[in-house]
Amino acid sequence: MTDLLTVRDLHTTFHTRAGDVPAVNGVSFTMREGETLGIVGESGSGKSVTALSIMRLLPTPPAEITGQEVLFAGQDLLEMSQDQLRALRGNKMAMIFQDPMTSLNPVFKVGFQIAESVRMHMNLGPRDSWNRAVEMLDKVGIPNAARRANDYPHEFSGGMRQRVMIAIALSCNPSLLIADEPTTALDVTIQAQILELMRALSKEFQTAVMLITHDLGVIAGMAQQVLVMYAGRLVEATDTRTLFAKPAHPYTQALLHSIPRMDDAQNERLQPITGQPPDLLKMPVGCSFAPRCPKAQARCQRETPPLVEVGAGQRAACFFPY
Amino acid sequence: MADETMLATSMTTDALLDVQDLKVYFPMTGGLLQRGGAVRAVDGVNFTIRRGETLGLVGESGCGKSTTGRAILQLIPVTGGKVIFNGMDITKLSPKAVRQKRAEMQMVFQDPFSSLDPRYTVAQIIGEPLVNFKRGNNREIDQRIRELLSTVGLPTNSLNRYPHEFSGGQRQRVGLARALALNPSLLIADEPVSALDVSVQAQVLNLMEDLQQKLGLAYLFISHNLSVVRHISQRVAVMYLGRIVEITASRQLYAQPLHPYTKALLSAIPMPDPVLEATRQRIVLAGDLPSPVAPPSGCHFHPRCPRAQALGNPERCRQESPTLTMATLDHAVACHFPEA
Amino acid sequence: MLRFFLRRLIGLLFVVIGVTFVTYAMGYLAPNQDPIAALLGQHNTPQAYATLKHEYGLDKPWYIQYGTFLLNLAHGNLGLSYRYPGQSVNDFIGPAIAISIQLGLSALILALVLGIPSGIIAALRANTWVDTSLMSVMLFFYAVPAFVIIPFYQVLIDILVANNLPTLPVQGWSEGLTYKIVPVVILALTSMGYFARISRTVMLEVLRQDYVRTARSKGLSERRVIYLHAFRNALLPLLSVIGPSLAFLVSGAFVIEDLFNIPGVGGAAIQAVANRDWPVLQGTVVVLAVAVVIMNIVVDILYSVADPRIRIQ
Amino acid sequence: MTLPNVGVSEISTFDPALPSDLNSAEAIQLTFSGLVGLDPKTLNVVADMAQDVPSVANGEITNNGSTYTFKLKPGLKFSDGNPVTASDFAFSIDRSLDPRLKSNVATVYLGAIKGAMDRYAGTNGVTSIIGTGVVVVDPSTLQINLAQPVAYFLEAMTYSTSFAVEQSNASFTNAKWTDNAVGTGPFMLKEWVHSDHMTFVPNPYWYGAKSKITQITMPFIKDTEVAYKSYKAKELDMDGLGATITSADYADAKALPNHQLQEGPYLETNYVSPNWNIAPFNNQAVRQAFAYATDRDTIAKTVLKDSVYSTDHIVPNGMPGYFAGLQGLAFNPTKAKQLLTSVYPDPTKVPAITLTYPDVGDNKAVALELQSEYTQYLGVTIQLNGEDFNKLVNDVYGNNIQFYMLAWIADYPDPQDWLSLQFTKNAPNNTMNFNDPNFDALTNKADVEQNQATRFTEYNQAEELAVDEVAWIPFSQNKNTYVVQPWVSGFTVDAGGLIPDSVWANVYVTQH
Amino acid sequence: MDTDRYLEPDTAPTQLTQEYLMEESLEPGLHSTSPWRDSFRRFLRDKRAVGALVLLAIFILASLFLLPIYEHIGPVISERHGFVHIGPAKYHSPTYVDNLVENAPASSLHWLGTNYAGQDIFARLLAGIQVSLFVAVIVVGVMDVGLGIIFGVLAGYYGGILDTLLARFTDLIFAFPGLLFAVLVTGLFRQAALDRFGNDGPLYLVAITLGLTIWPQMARYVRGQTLSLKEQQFIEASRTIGTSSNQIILRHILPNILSLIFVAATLDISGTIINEGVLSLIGLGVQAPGSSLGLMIQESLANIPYFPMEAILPSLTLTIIVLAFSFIGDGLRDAFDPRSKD
Repeated sequence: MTDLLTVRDLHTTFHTRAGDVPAVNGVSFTMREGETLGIVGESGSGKSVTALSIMRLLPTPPAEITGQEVLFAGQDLLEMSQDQLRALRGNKMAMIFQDPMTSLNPVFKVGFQIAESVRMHMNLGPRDSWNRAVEMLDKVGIPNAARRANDYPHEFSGGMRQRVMIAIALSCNPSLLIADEPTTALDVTIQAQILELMRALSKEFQTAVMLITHDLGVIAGMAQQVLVMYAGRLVEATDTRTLFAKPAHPYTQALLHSIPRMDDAQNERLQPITGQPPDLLKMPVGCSFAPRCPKAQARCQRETPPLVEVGAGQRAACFFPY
Repeated sequence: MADETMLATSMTTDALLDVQDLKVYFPMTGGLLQRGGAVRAVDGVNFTIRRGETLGLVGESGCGKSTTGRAILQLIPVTGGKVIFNGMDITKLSPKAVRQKRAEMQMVFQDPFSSLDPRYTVAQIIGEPLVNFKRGNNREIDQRIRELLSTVGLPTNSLNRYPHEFSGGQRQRVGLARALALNPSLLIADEPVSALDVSVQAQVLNLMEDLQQKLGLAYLFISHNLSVVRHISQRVAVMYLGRIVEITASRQLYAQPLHPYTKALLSAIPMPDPVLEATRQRIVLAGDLPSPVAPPSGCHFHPRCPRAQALGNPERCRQESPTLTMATLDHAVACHFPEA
Repeated sequence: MLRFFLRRLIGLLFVVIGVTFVTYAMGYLAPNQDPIAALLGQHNTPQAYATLKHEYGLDKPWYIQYGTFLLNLAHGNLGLSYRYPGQSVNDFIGPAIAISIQLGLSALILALVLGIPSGIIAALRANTWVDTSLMSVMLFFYAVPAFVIIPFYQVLIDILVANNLPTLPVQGWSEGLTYKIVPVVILALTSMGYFARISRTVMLEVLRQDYVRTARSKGLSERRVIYLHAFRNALLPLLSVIGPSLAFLVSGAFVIEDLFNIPGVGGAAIQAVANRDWPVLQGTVVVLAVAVVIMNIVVDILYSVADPRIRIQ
Repeated sequence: MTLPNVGVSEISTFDPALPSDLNSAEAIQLTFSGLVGLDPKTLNVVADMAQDVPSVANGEITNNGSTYTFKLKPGLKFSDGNPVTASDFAFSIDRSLDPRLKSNVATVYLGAIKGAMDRYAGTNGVTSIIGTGVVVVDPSTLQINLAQPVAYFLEAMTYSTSFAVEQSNASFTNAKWTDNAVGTGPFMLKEWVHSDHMTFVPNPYWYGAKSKITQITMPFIKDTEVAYKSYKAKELDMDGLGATITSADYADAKALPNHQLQEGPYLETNYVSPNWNIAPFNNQAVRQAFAYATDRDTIAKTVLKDSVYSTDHIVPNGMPGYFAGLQGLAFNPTKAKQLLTSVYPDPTKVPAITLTYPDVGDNKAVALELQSEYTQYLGVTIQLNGEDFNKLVNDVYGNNIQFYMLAWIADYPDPQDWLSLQFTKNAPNNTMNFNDPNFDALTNKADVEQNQATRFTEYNQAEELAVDEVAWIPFSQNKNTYVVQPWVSGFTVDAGGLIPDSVWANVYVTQH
Repeated sequence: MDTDRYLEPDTAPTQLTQEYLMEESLEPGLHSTSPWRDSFRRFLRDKRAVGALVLLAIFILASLFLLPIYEHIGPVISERHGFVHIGPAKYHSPTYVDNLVENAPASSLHWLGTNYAGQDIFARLLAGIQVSLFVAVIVVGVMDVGLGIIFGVLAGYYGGILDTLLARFTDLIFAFPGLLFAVLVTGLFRQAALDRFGNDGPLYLVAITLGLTIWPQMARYVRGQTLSLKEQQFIEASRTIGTSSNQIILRHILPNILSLIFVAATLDISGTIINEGVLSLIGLGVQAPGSSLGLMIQESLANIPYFPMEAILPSLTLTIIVLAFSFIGDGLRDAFDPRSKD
């Protein structure tokens, strides 16, 4: 497998009246073709901003995206003009979002919203692009696709809308699909359907998936590689089995222990992480997890630990891993 | 924790709360010329909660679990059935008497941001119930507020701060302190941690557990998160489209679910264990949750029910609404063909 | 659809009965409001007075008078003017309505055509100097009433006339296009400022929406994102403010019609109050109220066309 | 040419039987005409469609002044080419009185004709006065019989209620007939855009000298200032029909080059009137005190910048029967104060006084000046009340108003219109409740007196009584001010504010 | 598990309760800020709004305090109209008519000159501002806000018949085109008002009429806000802790919608001042010799070609006042709802 996406030292800063918010702070990773990469983190950890920065979908200003490079299929996205980017977006790299209720334009038919993308990137006529839209709807499991293509988003349930979003995203056979919390707004049984669908389709279309979620369970079931983010930084990056079997970073460890699990001994006391995630406006010097870290030492409060190899294929940003 | 004994003892005590055939219908009214049906949000719900016990109420969005919680507190008009609290049916009480009764059962809300009045300080928020029920003079109330703050683990310098200065987890603690102010015996917690970050959820869950122990509270813990419910509840009721489909001890439910819906629900939860996930057998339900305005006939679950499909879609599921019946001791299920 | 129209019809009926009854009651309750005496003036003789009073049916009890009015109204007949003997109110306000509609619609269109793009431009350049200066101008026009602008305009015209420079006409309406420019522009200013401000707010709100991000993530051109995806949605709240903004236009038209000597309904209504010409006033009130209600229905229909989530049923 | 009709947004009526206002009369005058008219300079009655003016001398007034005979000019035609005969006039006069028309002026001008009052009210079974009041002797001779002799009848006949309308054209029930009205005047209606303007073209069948004007456009302009601005912007060929140039514009108009401003007396007297029935004006000394305290010269010269004449007369200068030697109650603050203190030693004890004025044109400035004068010279407090003109008229005629400002414009050039119609005990205009039997006796006599000189003397005596006892406090007579663009020649307006038919023959417009 | 430590709740925090304490994120040194104070601080950042507020304050103070002072500034004129010793109290009164100085230019005697009737324009401007403010206070301050809050909150909170009545009444007022209702009422009852209350009568009438037409809109707005506030969980929370409906309205709903009402009211003031101007302009407002900005504009119209300043001064004053209220309204809205700005 070859590298599809290489991100090197990505920084995204929001310039607000209250001050500069370093939402993404030096993130580097690589994604291979066809692979599913999970990014996990709490709200405000910068996982969504990372994805939006790669797509360059953030309004600038207030956002400012800098970095060494973001190579996608050999091209540096950071160097591209908006026109070049537009040719890629929706075509070679597509994205689906958290809230299917608001992510579709309420005033256009879903068929139109799929066909629009197809028509633009695949140079198809109106009829062909519409047929492609119907085909995609059928593929994502919407019954009576030909008829439903003429319906408006509000006539679909949340799960169905997320299917439509997936249809839009996959309509041009992208090599990268970024899914930003695709199931957070859905009920558990619907979440299972959507995840199942994504698994099947990414296999069928040979699409690499960047799956952003706060749910470690979803990561465990979907991803081959995992990135753990905390306060804008990457704190751990490894393959999924290693992460759950042998987490290196104290944050990852704490996270795994703080959530109630279906498979643990029932009523075992949870081990919460003390304190709150840091305010990005007032980032502590040193390791940003240090104030909450049970293992923190003086050095952690002084220096920011770099993301380094701590084991085979396992990188962590901690002076005292494991 | 000595779970078994706890269950055994609580069974011998009287029920603190006994909900009998509770119905809440929302009329769909339009203008002068519109006729409306009714949304059967809660359609004949029965359960009991014993003193000091946590009953988990799980279900997907729109199944009526929050409505049930609110109906118990008489925050919304009850269409039918009884809510017997401490031996008294409170659905028949006057509004004034209901207000008095509410001192004994309190609620914790889902949204830590909208559940606190942004223009009130923490002291005013926590003090409001005390003032309402005239629990002492100013000094006593102030003393009690400080006590409550420490109970929920907030520093005393929070007193004169406003909600917007707190994080979600801290606000939930303020909400808890307010709910505890009147020393209630029942706390209805409506998705109390679902709006919180995962790393903070555990803090609030632990706090709730500690408070229960310390104050002998009973919880009705409403949530869509089965892991959380499993963790905190002694007994769990599963709701689907306004009805309870299964109710039993937590351990029993997760180990041996009888209702096909419960089974599907449990199998849909992703586990944070890649090895397990890779081998797990999943029941993926077909279709969407039907609308509570026009629920399916007979058993509400039958159009999506894998068991009904496996049995060749028996007529009975379509015709007859299954009642909640005891399958084993303390394990009730509403299914014509429960799985053994 | 039928139910929608039936419901709106009942609303319309209520409004018509309401406004006419209030108008009627006011005229009935107010002291010293004898239309016959006003009509006769210096030529008032007991004989003429009695004859006219009978002719206009004013010797009957009030409820008969009002009932007769409603009955005639049901046949589309607004009665006879007191002030203009022998003239039916229909004939009288017919041309006035045509002119007012012309004035109002021209101003509305101008206000929309200028206001909405300004708002969109400001939203796209939010918090830049373009936004600030454009919105300051729009706020000025929104806040400053026509009757304050007109004196400035007249001073300007006088300067132009004094220096033999070309000017636009200072009064009149039907002689030609040049006569219509200034009244329409001045009437449009307030609404233009309003639409610009609303458009900016709405556009900013829409641009924040997830579906706009979705559109961008599909690689659509920025123009398509803004003018198709965002604007189609911004149109909805804009449509819903057009109805109420008609009230603005009508009250603005009162002053404009008065000061530019435009024979529209605004002026007719003011004159009718002064003349105690109840039939004409009733007619004006009914026609204007019905116009406002109808415009609101039209807006509702447009809204349901523009927003697939709303269907008239 | 453009001839604006200023002060209204639409004329009240274009039916000759109906006009009660000058604005309507201006338009009617162009299209309709009668048997007799007025000389633009002297305001004497002259022949129009009649061959001559009836008089005792020419034998056309007989029966002690109760029978008038009119001989029509030969070959008269309506503007549609149909001939005009005596029966057309009989029809027109009878029609004006028809109750269906609801004319509120017909009885004022035609009430003296035998049977007219019954015809108007529909009483005593009178449904027509043709053959009784108006008799068609032959197609070119019309005889009118009066119920009793009245000396001002010919003047009244110059009013449009006796103008000719065509039987096949004029409707009794459909007011819209006037949209296509046919008349006998020098012009005929070409187009009427309601509430906007009227257009007239010369009547090809007009008996008199043809006008050189090929078209008259008559826009309705509500505001006098706007009209003047429009004139200055050269959008109008003239402005000020009906003396509508305001005092604010007067100085400007006076300074216009080429003597564009024409001025002369206008038959309109402005006055304030105290109500004799309401305190404090139930006392003659108080009324006189107010009259003496009225500084007319200041009003005319300072406040209104000479745009009016100061006057203490009731009958205006320029009227036949004007009383040049009248001794009015000229401004005398000392005497005023004396008179008031003779009744109210403490001026603050004077009952509350509200001066109601019509809030148009210069009236507010005058009201403010009067308020200031009465406050200064009499020490009384005056409350002002600016009203819509129509509303004030309604109030004055319908309710007793304590103290009001109004003006009177001649209906026809005879003192009867200024005295008998105003101040006799039951006169419709006696809204100030003037009450003097001597006055009634004098005017009753004069009204029927056939000798013009004797008549006028009697009226003069009556006028003096009304002034002395303070029926009105006249303060100004309007000027007949109007502006005409330099490129218009031969245009004049008479002292009554109308353009007599004969004027048009001389009007022409040069290139500009 | 050791549960003994919970037996004494007020003992010092144990190791386990440490996990609840988050003192470090509470910055103990800083004073806590109430939402009101936050908004105030944000308002102060809006230079345009603060400038408008200062300007408006100057106008208000000038109209209230400068007018009486102005009436004491100036020489005594020895002779006029045969009367001696006329002091500034007279010729600087906004109502004093002096036909000898009509349309006079600005001078040391009449700071901004005089109008067509020789009245002092500066004094009339100040009096006109007073009228505008009086109308604004009565209409918006008393009727708009007062009735709007009472009916809006009650209709929104309780719904039912009151809600229906409000909706119907609002429909009716909305259907009355533009100012027609105000024209109708003021036209018909002006005389009665003058008779009853003298010179100020028409002003009261205008104020009451405008108030009558404006409050239903405010009530509808307040109703909407109440309805959406009612959905907030803290209202429900208040009910669960036994707060009565009246107290919920007083303690939770009112304080939370007050800021929005503030903004709406500020913007309504502009509209009301304009409407008073329109009524004065068509002769239905303040009675001469009284003063109002609309009346001043109306009186100046005939004189525009000759004395344009007589029209420009009141127009400019009105423009400034109306704009100032608009700026303040915008500033308040941004201050109370920071998101609205962008």
